[in-house]
Amino acid sequence: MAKLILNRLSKAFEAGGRPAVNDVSLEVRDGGFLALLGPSGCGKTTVLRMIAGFEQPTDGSILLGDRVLADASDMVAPEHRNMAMVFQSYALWPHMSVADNVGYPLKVRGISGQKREQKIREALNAVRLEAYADRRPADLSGGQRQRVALARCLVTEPDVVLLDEPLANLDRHLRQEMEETFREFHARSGATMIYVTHDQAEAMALATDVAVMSEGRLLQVASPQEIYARPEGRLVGGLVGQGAILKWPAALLENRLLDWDMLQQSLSHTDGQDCADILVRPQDVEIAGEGMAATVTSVLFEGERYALKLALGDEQNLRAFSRQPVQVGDRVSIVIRSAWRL
Amino acid sequence: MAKLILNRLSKAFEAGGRPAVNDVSLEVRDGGFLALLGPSGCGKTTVLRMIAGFEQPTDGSILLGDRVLADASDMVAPEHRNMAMVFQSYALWPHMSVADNVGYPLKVRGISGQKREQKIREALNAVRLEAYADRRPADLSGGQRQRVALARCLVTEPDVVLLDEPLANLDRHLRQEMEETFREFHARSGATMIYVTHDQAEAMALATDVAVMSEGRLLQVASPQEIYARPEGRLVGGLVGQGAILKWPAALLENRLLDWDMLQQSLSHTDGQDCADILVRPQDVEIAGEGMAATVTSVLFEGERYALKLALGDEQNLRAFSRQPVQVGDRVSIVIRSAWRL
Amino acid sequence: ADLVVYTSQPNADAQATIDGFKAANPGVDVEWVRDGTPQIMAKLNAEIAAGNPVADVLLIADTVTFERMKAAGQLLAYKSPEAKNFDASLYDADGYYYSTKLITTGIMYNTQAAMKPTSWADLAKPEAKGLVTMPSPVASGAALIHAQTLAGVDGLGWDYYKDLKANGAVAAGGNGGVLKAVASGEKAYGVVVDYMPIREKAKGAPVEFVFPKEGVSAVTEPAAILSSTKHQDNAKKFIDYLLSENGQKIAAGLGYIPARNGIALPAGYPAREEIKLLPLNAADALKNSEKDVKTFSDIFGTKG
Amino acid sequence: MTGFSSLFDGGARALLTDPAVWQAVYDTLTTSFLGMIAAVILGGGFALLLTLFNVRGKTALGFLFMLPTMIPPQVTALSWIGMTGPSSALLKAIGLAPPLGSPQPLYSIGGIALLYGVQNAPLVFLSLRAGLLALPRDGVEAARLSGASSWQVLKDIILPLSLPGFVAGAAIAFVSCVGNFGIPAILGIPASIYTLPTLIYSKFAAFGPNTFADVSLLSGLIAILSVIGLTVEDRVLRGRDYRVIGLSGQVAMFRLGNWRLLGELVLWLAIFITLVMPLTALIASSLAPAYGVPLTPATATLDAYREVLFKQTITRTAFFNSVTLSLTTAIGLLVVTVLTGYYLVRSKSRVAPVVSALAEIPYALPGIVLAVALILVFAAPIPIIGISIYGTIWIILVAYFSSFFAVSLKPVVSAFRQLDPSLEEAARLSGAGFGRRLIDIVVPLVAPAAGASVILVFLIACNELTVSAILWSAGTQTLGVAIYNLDDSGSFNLAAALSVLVVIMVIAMMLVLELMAKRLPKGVVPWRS
Ligand SMILES: Nc1ncnc2c1ncn2[C@@H]1O[C@H](COP(=O)(O)OP(=O)(O)OP(=O)(O)O)[C@@H](O)[C@H]1O
Ligand SMILES: Nc1ncnc2c1ncn2[C@@H]1O[C@H](COP(=O)(O)OP(=O)(O)OP(=O)(O)O)[C@@H](O)[C@H]1O
Ligand SMILES: [Fe+3]
Ligand SMILES: [Mg+2]
Ligand SMILES: [Mg+2]
Repeated sequence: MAKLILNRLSKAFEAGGRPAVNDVSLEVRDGGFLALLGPSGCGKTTVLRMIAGFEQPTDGSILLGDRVLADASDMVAPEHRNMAMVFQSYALWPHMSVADNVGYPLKVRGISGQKREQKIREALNAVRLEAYADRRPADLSGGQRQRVALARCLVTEPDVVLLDEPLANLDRHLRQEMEETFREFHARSGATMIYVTHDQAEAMALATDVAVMSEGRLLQVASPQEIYARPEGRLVGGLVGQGAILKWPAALLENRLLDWDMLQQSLSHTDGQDCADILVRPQDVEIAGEGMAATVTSVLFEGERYALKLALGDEQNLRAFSRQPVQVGDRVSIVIRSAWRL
Repeated sequence: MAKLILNRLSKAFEAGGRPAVNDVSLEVRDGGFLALLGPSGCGKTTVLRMIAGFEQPTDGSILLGDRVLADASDMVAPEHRNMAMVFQSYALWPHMSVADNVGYPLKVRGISGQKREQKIREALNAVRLEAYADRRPADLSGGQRQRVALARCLVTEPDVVLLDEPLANLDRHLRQEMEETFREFHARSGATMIYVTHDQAEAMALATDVAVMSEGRLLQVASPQEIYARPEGRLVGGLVGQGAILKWPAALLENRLLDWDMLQQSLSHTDGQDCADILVRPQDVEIAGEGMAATVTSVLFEGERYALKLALGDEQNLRAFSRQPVQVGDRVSIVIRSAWRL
Repeated sequence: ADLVVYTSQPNADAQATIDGFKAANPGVDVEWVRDGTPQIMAKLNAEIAAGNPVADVLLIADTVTFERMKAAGQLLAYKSPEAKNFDASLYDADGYYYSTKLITTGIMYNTQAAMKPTSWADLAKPEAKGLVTMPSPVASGAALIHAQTLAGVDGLGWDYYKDLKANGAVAAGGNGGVLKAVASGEKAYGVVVDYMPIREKAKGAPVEFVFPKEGVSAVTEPAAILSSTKHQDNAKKFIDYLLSENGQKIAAGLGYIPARNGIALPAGYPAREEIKLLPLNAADALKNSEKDVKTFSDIFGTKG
Repeated sequence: MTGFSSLFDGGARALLTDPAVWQAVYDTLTTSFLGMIAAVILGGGFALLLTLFNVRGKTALGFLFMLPTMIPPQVTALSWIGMTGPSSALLKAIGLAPPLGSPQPLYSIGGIALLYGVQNAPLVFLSLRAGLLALPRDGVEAARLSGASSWQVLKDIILPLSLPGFVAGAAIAFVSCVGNFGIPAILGIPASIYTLPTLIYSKFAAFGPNTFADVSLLSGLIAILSVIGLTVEDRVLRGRDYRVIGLSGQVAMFRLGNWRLLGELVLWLAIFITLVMPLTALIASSLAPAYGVPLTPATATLDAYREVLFKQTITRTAFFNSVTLSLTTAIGLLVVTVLTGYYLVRSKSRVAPVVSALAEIPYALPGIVLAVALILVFAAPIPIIGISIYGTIWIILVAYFSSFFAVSLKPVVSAFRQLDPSLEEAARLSGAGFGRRLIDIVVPLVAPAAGASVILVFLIACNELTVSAILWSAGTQTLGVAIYNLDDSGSFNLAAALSVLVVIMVIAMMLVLELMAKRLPKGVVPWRS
């Protein structure tokens, strides 16, 4: 197998319209696991569809190794790409039973009999649907359908696996199991995987690389740790993690990674001029005896803890966690343990 | 408006088959906001569909106030129930534009002209789709479709709003905005809301009551705080929060809420007999200098922190968080700050 | 096949004719195609236009068509030895076609009808108002000949048709339709070819057929050989057979008036001498046929 | 079709200034349009009630509803005339029979349209039903929850979404009304109402030097009419999206409540009028010794059956020919139409609409014209291979293929329009090439439409008259020809007996299909729910 390369890829659905994907260049190394993050409608599915061969790029090209899969004029048919995909809409075949849906890619590859049965069973086992092999997709629950789509995707040995929000309709436990399955599959098959998700924790936990898109453009590609710790620009900073972005006097902010001392110093040197954007993640906001004053504007119970919204004196907002219940309107003192200059 | 009562509700899709919903009794108070949690395939959608009037219960009844909406023999037609629903599959009408999809419930109610335009615009604003009013659903991204479904659901003033995983395909930011929208809508309209989700944080943050189902049965209904803090039984304990369930010597466990002292004492009184199930949530597991020995068996980066799986000496598993990177295979000492006897 | 016959005889009759021929000429493999005259002609003309007519022998309703074909050089002249037994008016002097039987057109009525018509004029009487139906010349060869014949009779003529129209008569479809309309009682009186009501009456249908006192028109269902035939010998044998005593007896047996002299008429018919045939000039009829169809159509509001 | 160009020469001016021609165009349009409306009401009503509502006895109703197509149109027309005329046993029984010779109400534009409707209703039924089965259930449910009454759901959601099927059905109905000969021949001519096909027929009857030119001109008019119809269809469907999003495969069911009994009554009444009445008339005439003889136990006879079954060798030939021809056409065309339909819907080429319009024209042309054109093309041996198919069964097959292409194509195209493209994409990514995909995914997904297409073509071809009437020769008679010839030559009872046998055969074949239903893809067998 080989590297998957997107080379200045663009796609506009209407000629002259705003492109859904705009000049995206990206390399996914052989056997890499790329998570694609971005707000709804930013072009993630469109990228996957171009990789799979369902949409022709209006510009740029897609390469697998040195084989050109698609460019604006030509395209390898999807059936010759040896890829697999979980569709956002599942795309199950209503006229086939669950087992037949899952077994279809095998059937097409001429695998039959015992071996096929075996593989289907394994795939259904992996998604916990052994008992549903003979059902029709229409008689399944939403999550069960999604799992059938998963099983179908993982039943063969594709070079590239495209996953479009494959776990969106599963509960947390299944999700964790499925993540485990992906990880195993990835390790075993060595396939290149591209994973679209809205769940950042999922993306971070699974991927070797994370790519962040917005409005059709690629903003940053990096390892999960890197992108979390060192996001580039407001957009990525705002997208990754639940951080709040504050305007902060820039005078003394020399480092990018800032601690409370630096922040405080900078604050005291306000000369009203330059402001920098700093990203403050809620887990770095500590409600402490001393520190800055803030007012609690909303409190949401999240089970493990309460998620707070805090208003600073200058109308800026901040998020924080608290394990103890707090009341809206409470005035608290906070310390920002760590922040990142964008 | 009035209380929504499910009275020993059952539904079997095949006569004699395993019921998808089994003897569920539940009251949702007028203007309540109930979150329905449960693993994939446990019957959540089926409950919603019965409330909406798409499926006839095989047993039991559904009442809104003293009006019987459905029982095994009779049924009020969905169009006479004044409810609204976001379908798991969105159920958009492909032949209508986004605006027409959203405006249809208004049209049916005979609202037209200026007022309708106005309402459609507001609803589309709320889901951030103003710019897409004239598109066809087929030309939207997955998350955009889901938002159209949301807008359509909230455009009228229904008595009961049924939401079937309405935010599954949205990114975190939109999700938070939408949650906000739900909260406002709920406060403003006073509608009774039933919300199916897999995201517990979402459920906890939004709902006044949480109901947990498993395999068609209702396990527990309580306020979010209550159900998080005091889950009943292994099933609910396992479902709510990411806790691990441990077998622990029961000798000295008198309270249900346990702290480290009690746990330790109990441990030292092992007489090999009685064991109790205790629920330990990861945030209550502290990696400390002293405490029990454990081995790290897996580490997942989640952005904010690392999620660890720990193996105790006796083959039991535990989850914990760590803000610092840890290596698989590390041996650590842990303290369980708090646990709950199931 | 050794011989292909296109005919507009009814199925059973055509089958009987062919069977008789085969019995007389064993070993000749005959194929035959049966359809209404217009369809047969459409088919044949298309074949001719395409340069490959399949038929060898044509056996269809009227001389007029054959006159036209003769003029177009589509027929083969053949002097049959059997011709001497036929009235000279019943075959073409040059041997291009031979009449095989007489099919007269007269009046049928439903036995429930109040008036029993005896003459063509009766159909224009008030008693028959709205109760008369007749075939249209555009759908039936016999009907055209009939109209042209009556048009030439003193005291009838086209005025007679105008009277009929004024009396609410309709002209539509072929003879089969007229038979059904009268037998079912939808109409009381019909202008129709003889053998149909006579046969149906024999089977018990509530109908009667009369030969009006002014006389009847007749078509003669001639047979002819196509000039393009590839089976000349067999075709000639077929013509001979049709005209032979044997062949004519079979026609009589089927309920038709045989054309050959000296053969007894089938049951249900009056003696041959009592049937008064109205005269018709075939050449004129051919020349005027399109004009006459138009005249008829204008009167009855039929198109074509 | 190359033969047609040769047909166009001269005489056009004379014909086009003939008011009779324009009157015929007008009458063709009005009867066809009204006939289409009637077919849509009848067939559409059945399709809606049987697929979406909880009426009982759906299988039986669906089964019986298919049968009227199998009764030759002339028979239907005659039995209706009989039923409403002076000799009507029914009317006599209730003392309402009109007196001898009273005007027949069916001899009118309305009568023709009514029978067109009855004859073509199953076309609409099958086509619409396939569309309805592709509807996603949740779309309907969402509308109901929005507060829409059943009527509003029907109007706003179901009909627009199944519009391709609906319009396809209406279009076939319209086009087949335009090209119908049997009904206006029997009902129109007595009232001096001429449609283009009957006009053409009469041109052939008075065969003259100008006939071919005239006929081709009239055929051109028919082609124009049907192309206009198709353009309207295209307009209606253009620019809309019918692709079902998400999972279809379950049909939403409406409850009729108190209306159910009424609905069922109406359905059975319709079956009674469209099937039982003409069929009874048919059986009665097959048992009667002669036309017009009152049928009593004493006069009833099975002679006609004896004659048809044992004496007439043509019967067996005709059955064999028609069944093989119809099956070959229906199944062969399915292969062609699936490919064409796929191309038409998926291709963005501008040629596509042209292809679809071309496909439609042969169906609208009266059989006689098509047949003559084929003779002109095929009477001489085919150039390169040197074989002549004229006079063989193959030319009829060719004629059937071109004539029924549209019937077969329409339902399939409309089903393709509704298909969620991602289903096929998923198959492609599974590695399935075009043929594979077609067989495994696409065809099963459009199964109801494919089934409708096969059954429609079979039913129509089995009874086909005008094309084979000109093209048949010895040994290649078809059932339609056999029945027509028997009828035309005055052997009404034989014709009726043969028709009854055909209906019995069709019922038998439908029963076989019913037995095989479990092994066929869901929705193929149209009367099963
Ligand atoms: N039409 C049907 N026929 C038969 N079984 C069905 C049908 N619909 C759902 N089921 C079964 O009923 C059970 C409950 O389904 P339901 O859709 O209510 O689950 P759910 O809780 O909504 O799950 P999910 O979270 O995956 O959407 C499932 O096991 C499903 O397979
Ligand atoms: N067929 C189409 N025609 C026109 N525009 C389209 C079409 N499909 C998608 N778009 C637009 O292109 C943009 C990108 O869509 P895409 O489906 O790639 O988004 P996405 O990142 O997958 O979003 P989501 O997370 O909501 O699924 C969206 O604004 C969408 O409205
Ligand atoms: Fe004739
Ligand atoms: Mg997407
Ligand atoms: Mg569900």
